[in-house]
Amino acid sequence: MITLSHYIVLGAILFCIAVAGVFINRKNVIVLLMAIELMLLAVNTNFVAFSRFFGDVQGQVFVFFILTVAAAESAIGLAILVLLFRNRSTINVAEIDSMKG
Amino acid sequence: MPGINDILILLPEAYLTVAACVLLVLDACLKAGQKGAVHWLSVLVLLVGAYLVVSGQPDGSITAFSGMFVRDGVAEVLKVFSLLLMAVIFIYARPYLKDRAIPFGEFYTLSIFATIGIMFLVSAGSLVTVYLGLELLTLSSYALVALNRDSRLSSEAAIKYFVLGALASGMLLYGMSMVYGATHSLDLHAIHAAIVGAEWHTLLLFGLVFMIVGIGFKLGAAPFHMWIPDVYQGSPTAVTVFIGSAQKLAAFAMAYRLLSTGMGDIAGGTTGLAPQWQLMLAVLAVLSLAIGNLVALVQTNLKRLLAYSTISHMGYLLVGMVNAGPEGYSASMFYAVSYALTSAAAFGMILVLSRAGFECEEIDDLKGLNQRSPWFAFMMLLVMFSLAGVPPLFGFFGKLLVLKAAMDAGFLWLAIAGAVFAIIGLYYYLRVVKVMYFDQPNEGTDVRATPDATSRIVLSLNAIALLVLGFTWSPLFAWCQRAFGG
Amino acid sequence: MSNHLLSLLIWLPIIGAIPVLLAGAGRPGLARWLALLVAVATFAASLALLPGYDATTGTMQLAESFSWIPSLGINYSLAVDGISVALIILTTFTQILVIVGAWEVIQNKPHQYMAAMLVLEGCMVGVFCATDALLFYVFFEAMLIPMFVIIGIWGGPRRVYATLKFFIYTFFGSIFMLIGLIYLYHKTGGSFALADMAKVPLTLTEQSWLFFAFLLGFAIKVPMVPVHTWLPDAHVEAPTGGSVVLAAVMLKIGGYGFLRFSLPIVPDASEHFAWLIILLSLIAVCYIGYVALVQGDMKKLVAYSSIAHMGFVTLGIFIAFMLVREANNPDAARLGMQGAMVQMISHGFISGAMFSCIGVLYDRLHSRQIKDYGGVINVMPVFAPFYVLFAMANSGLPGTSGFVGEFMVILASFSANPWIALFAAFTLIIGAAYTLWMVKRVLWGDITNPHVKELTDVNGREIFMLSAFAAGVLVFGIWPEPLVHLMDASVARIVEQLAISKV
Amino acid sequence: MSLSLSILLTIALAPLAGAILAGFFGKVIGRAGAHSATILGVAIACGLSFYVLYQLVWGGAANFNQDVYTWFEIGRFHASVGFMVDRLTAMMMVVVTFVSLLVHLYTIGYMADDPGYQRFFSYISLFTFSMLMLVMSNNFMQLFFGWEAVGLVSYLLIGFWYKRPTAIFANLKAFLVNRVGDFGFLLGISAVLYFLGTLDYQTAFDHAPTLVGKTLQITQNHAWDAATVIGICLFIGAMGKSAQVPLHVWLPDSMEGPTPISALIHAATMVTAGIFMVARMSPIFELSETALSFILVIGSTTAFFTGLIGIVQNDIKRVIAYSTLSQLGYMTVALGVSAYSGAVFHLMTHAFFKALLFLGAGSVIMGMHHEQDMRYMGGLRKYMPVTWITMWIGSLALAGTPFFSGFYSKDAIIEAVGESHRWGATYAHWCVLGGVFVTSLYSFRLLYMTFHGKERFTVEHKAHGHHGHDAHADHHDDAHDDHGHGTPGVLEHAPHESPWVVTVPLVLLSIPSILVGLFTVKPMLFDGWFGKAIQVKEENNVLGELAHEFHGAVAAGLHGFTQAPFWIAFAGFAVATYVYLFNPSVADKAKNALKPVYELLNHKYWIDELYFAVFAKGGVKLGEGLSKVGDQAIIDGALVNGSAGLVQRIAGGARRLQSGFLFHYAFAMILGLILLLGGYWLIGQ
Repeated sequence: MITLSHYIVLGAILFCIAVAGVFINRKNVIVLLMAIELMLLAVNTNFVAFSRFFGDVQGQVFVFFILTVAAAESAIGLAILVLLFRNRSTINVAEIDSMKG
Repeated sequence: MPGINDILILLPEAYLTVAACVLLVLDACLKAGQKGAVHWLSVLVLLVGAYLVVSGQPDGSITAFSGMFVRDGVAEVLKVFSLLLMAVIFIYARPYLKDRAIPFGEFYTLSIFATIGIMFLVSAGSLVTVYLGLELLTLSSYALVALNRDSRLSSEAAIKYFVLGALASGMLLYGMSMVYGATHSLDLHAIHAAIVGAEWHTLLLFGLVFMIVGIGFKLGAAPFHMWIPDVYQGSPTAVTVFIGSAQKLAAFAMAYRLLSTGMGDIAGGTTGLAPQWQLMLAVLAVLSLAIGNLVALVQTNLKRLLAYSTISHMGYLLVGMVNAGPEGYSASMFYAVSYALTSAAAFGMILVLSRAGFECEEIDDLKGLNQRSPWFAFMMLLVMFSLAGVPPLFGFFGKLLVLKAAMDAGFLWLAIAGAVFAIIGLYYYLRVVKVMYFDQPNEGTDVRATPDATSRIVLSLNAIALLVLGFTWSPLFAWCQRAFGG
Repeated sequence: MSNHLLSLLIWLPIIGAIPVLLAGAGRPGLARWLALLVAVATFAASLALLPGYDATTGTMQLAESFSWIPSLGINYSLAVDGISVALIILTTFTQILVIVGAWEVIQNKPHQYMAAMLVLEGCMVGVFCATDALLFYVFFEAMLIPMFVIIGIWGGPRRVYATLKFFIYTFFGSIFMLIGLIYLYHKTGGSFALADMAKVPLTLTEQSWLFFAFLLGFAIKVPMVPVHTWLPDAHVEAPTGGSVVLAAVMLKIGGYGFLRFSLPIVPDASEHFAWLIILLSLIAVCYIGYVALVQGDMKKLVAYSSIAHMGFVTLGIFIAFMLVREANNPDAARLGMQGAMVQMISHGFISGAMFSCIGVLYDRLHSRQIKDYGGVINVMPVFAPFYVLFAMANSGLPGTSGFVGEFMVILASFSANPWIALFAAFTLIIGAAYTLWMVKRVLWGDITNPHVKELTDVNGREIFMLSAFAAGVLVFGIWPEPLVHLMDASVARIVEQLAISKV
Repeated sequence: MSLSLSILLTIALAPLAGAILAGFFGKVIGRAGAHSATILGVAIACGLSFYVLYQLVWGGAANFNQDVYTWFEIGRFHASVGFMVDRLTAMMMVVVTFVSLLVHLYTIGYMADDPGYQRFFSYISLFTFSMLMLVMSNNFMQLFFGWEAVGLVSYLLIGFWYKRPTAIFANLKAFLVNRVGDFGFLLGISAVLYFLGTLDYQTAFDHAPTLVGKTLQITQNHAWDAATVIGICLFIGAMGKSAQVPLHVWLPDSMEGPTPISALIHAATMVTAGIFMVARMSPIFELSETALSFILVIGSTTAFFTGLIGIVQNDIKRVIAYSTLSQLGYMTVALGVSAYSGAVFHLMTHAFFKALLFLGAGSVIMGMHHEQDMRYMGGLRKYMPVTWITMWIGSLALAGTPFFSGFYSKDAIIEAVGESHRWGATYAHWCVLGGVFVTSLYSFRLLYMTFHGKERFTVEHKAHGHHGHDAHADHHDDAHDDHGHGTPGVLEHAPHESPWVVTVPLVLLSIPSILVGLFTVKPMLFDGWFGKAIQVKEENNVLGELAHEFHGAVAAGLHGFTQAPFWIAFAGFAVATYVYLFNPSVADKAKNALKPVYELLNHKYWIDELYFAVFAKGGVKLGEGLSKVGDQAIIDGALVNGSAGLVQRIAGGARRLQSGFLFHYAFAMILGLILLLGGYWLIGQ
């Protein structure tokens, strides 16, 4: 029998993976974008799970919004990525440090 | 069932959305020579928007779309000021954009969309509205930061801003999901009610923490401040001024809505989680004051310097928030407004002093400004002393109020920390004045104000306002107090 | 008009600064004359205080007040008592001489210099008549800005270090005072009015904290040992006018602050820590005296002597507690405090005059080093007598105003404790030593430095300036009664308040 | 008929007016104008002073005591400027103005060609004013004013020739040493105010008896008698002004000033202010045996040991200076045995003959073209007879020859000491007796070395001839050094008698030097002439004792020949005559025989060296130490700039956190998140 807590834990695990992906990865910006997507998915899992178990629809509505925004977000993200590559011909995270201090 | 009067309630937003689209199309149709018109149009659009906000303002607060959209005093104040600020910013930006051939249309439309985001954020009545407003704002900002297509710094700033911003909003959402899980509701008032009733709830507190991370990021409070210096420095100054001023109003609104409306405040015994978030904000405040003021000491780039000063100022804003009562909110809002005005002038100065092929970004570029153009040196002097919080300038009274608010809530140690860091902060503001007044001009560069008359006049007015408001801030503060029913 | 006299005194110079500024670098002559006009007008207006103020009662008078920030109960409220009147007139008087003194000396952007001076004047007058703590604080801080600029632009080689040190030092002191004021604001239930603050009861612990908050603010301004080190640097680097205002008026604000804040608001803590202040004051007299002795830079020497003389001000103020509460000798307390007040005024004249004299020399030889001079009297026979007179006044010669205050304070402190009087009286020796040794090395003797030969004697403008100072020094030295009478009733009131405990 | 305020004001202000005229308008009114203005002023003062004295003594006028104006009024404390004139005051006024007048006259000749002519007249008139304010005062505040004012003028006059390093060293020294005295004096005044609650003489004296039994807690377990504290503190002031050991060091150096000043200020008037003050305060001093013993010991020490130094001096002015010190010692001794009127009496006689001696010396110096060293004089009597005679008169008076004024005053003092049983009286008695020998020794030594014996100078007529004493015009840079001209003992012109403006004062002064004692000794010493001005307790009244065996001045004079002091003085005379007139070689033999003693005296007991090393050098060292360590190192270095530097370093470190790497930024956010979670977790538990 799968209880709410299973979903919560799943969400938590996904979230942690995503976060880890953001600060452990030092190679490629695209991985960051994926990590962010994953994070949003973790959130969605939570919302869906909650709204399912409370029998309350608001959560699922919110999920739709999140999905939409996520799409726009990754669009912009990729656009910036392209720009970045054009200007510096690299998308290696470890090389993007011309501003510091 | 949403009806026509729901639309009427958010008339300003609706109007702006339409106007933005129109401008977008118009810009596409106009020939290169005529694009100047877009500038004036968009300024006009914003002013009309501000008028709509004030004119349609109900006394007390009304909601639309079953409480998702709130229109109250807080929303009014913040909207009016963000719209006016945007208008000012547009005027500052014009010569800058012209000189660098940055496309007008995109800048104006994106900025206006961002403004709409701010407006939704400030009148958010539910977690959904908060999130949507926030994203509308941030997504536009990402694009704006990257607007200067051929600049390495600009794109680096954009990617940093984007990744961290996304991370932050992810955390915010995660927090929201937990709050939703704990309270079964997305409506802030409902959440509030639920919390006040509820007993100790781990999920809720996790949610609170995650949301505070989101808020902290938006404010740029340490340790969620890392993006600020790089983004301020990297993005085109015309955009920096927007991020540095108007967005702070939005950030304050977000904090207020989520924490006070949502998580409960001290006023009227409905404490809720107030004690918890008070303490967390206090910690963030001290960290921000420390990091901001200390690192600013060793900056040589003016934009970075102002970035760190922003961090410290957000610290002061939080010092006020810690009060967790109407008095504190009004103080913080007053502070946010005063800071937004001041930093608009500060960045405006950089814009006005820069020109094609010369970014007046390094502090040393200001050397001997008093010999070159005494007037603007004096204006900058006003700005710096206002930032430093030296009376009789506007900035001082903001500090006074937040410190007072913190002491009301019994956070004397916080007030003292604020005082101590004010002393440290003083030094780098004075350094700028010193460079302008006491140093001899560099031989190579000669700093001249842009010929563009409008921006010169508006900048002067903006700076002088800091002095005048120092004596006449009473009505403004009263307005802030009214907004919180004080 | 008369009921807005104080506002006039504050805003006339500040508003007057605008046309001066607008006169622009192009028309320095116009700027100078405008500035002089404004300064003289302000002085004339300040004289109207004398008939307007009734010295017999010593109450706060000529009050004007309107609600500034109604929602916070902050008022723009002004009033003066005898002490304020004396200090205000000192301020306006000094300002004229400063502007005259800067006349053709300041060549770089004279309009900005004059404007800054006028703004400074307005702020200082504001401090002396504010009866609302926040208003006081605003003026108290605002005056730093023009002074910062004055030292920074027209100062000497190390001006940047000096002016930053000056600003941050002072700001450091006052910010804690602000915290204290906010705390009191709550205690009074939402009022910054000094009168209310004086009424509110406070425990000794609260008072002690507040006392040190105030102490930090005012001790730095006075300045007292050990927070005095900004003063020599500021003085040395500041232009002559800056030094004159700094020494003649700004330092007094510290002493004035003690009277307006520490004494009435935290009397018990003040009594409790009076020994500390007295100790520091005596250290100022002796320790600083020796430090002054070995200074090679005339301005530094006079700066240190200012610290030593201000020691008498703090001594006279805080000796009162021992006299009122322990020796139960209120008249002696009045004597001591009156001495402190007279000392403030007279030090205004004397230090102003000394710095003007040094300025006169500096304008000619562009050196403040004592060793560069010697035998000046041979070439400046008109200047020399002034210099000797002010030096004598500085070493407290009877017949000059410098004697009166110290005399009173020493008399009073003997009644409190002979040892205090003993150390205080040491100034007779050390004060004469450092001042006259400087006179010996600068004025007397044969000319050794060839440049000294080229020195030209003082011109009419300088003679006017120095004579005005000399008049002040002599008149109050020979007949202090008018000055004493002007302040006596007010001092008496303060002393009466001291007797009343707040715990 | 009583005294009117207007008269007294005129007396005080006339010299001031003269001073102002000569000082500020010297250029306008010229030399003649300057000296006529000042002399007129002083003459008026002098004439009126005589009138006042006449009124008080014969005119039966009541004592005058009235305020002129209020200086300050605070609560019950009140200070004012006013005059108190009784016989004591009147006598002082006469002495001051009379001597001052003669010195003014004398100056016309002495300073004839000095460029600072007007300035000089202005100074000495100003001095007269200050001195009058001092003696006429009716309260302590004004007394202190006059006290320091005369100090100021003395400072200005000692440094009159401001180009001479020695002069400007001497005037600084004089002022500072006096300040040490004033330091005590001011404390004394404070004590008076504390114990008696007033600064007014009359009130203070009326309440003086209340001092008895009052004490001052100096330390925890030690309380001092009030009268003693007041007395000693006030007397410290007198020690400064009247150059008593150990504060005597300034007076010999003050000889750097022009000779008229030495006569007026440093012999006749200012230095006696201390004596006058103590006499004036007799009602207070009478209350403290301790204080009086203190005075007695100090005075007798000064009287004898400073006199000794006079024997080995070769500078004619310095010999007289040391003699002045020693005579001041005598007066102090008199005060110490409560013979106040004796002190004041000696003060008066001394004023005349010492002024005479100084002016005479000045005349000699002029005649010798500013040669002051007696070793290059000798045999001058045929060049300058008037000076010679008058100097003899002065010296005889000084040595205490019967019937001369000095005899009466000094004899009275010696006998009074003999009568007294106060602690230290015996020591004092020996000192004063020894002093008599010393006095006559150096007096006659001076006379012989100067006027008698063979000439020890040569006259070479230089080509460039400026005539006579207009030497000081061109030479005034160096001409006033102790050895005026390049080679010592070589003059450009033969010595010559001084002009009448110089000799007339000498003659006028020699008259009272001879006669004044004869006529005034009885009333002043024994008939209570001073009335209430001087109050002596019955048991202390030594003069009262003497009065019994006093049978008129002439008798006393004759009696004097049979007394010890006369023979001691005669011994001194004999020794001097043998050594310095007949057998000068003995002097050098004695010098070598008594090498250590000679060195000791020649170096003035090394006191100057000691003071300079300890106070001057030591003070500067201390100051440097405090300045370097205290201000620069600790406060500024460590605290102020130290903390600033610390902040800077921290900032430098904090800046490194901003590494520029995305993942660090993200990591920071995560850390923040964890921090908050952990923080709240702790609160949760």
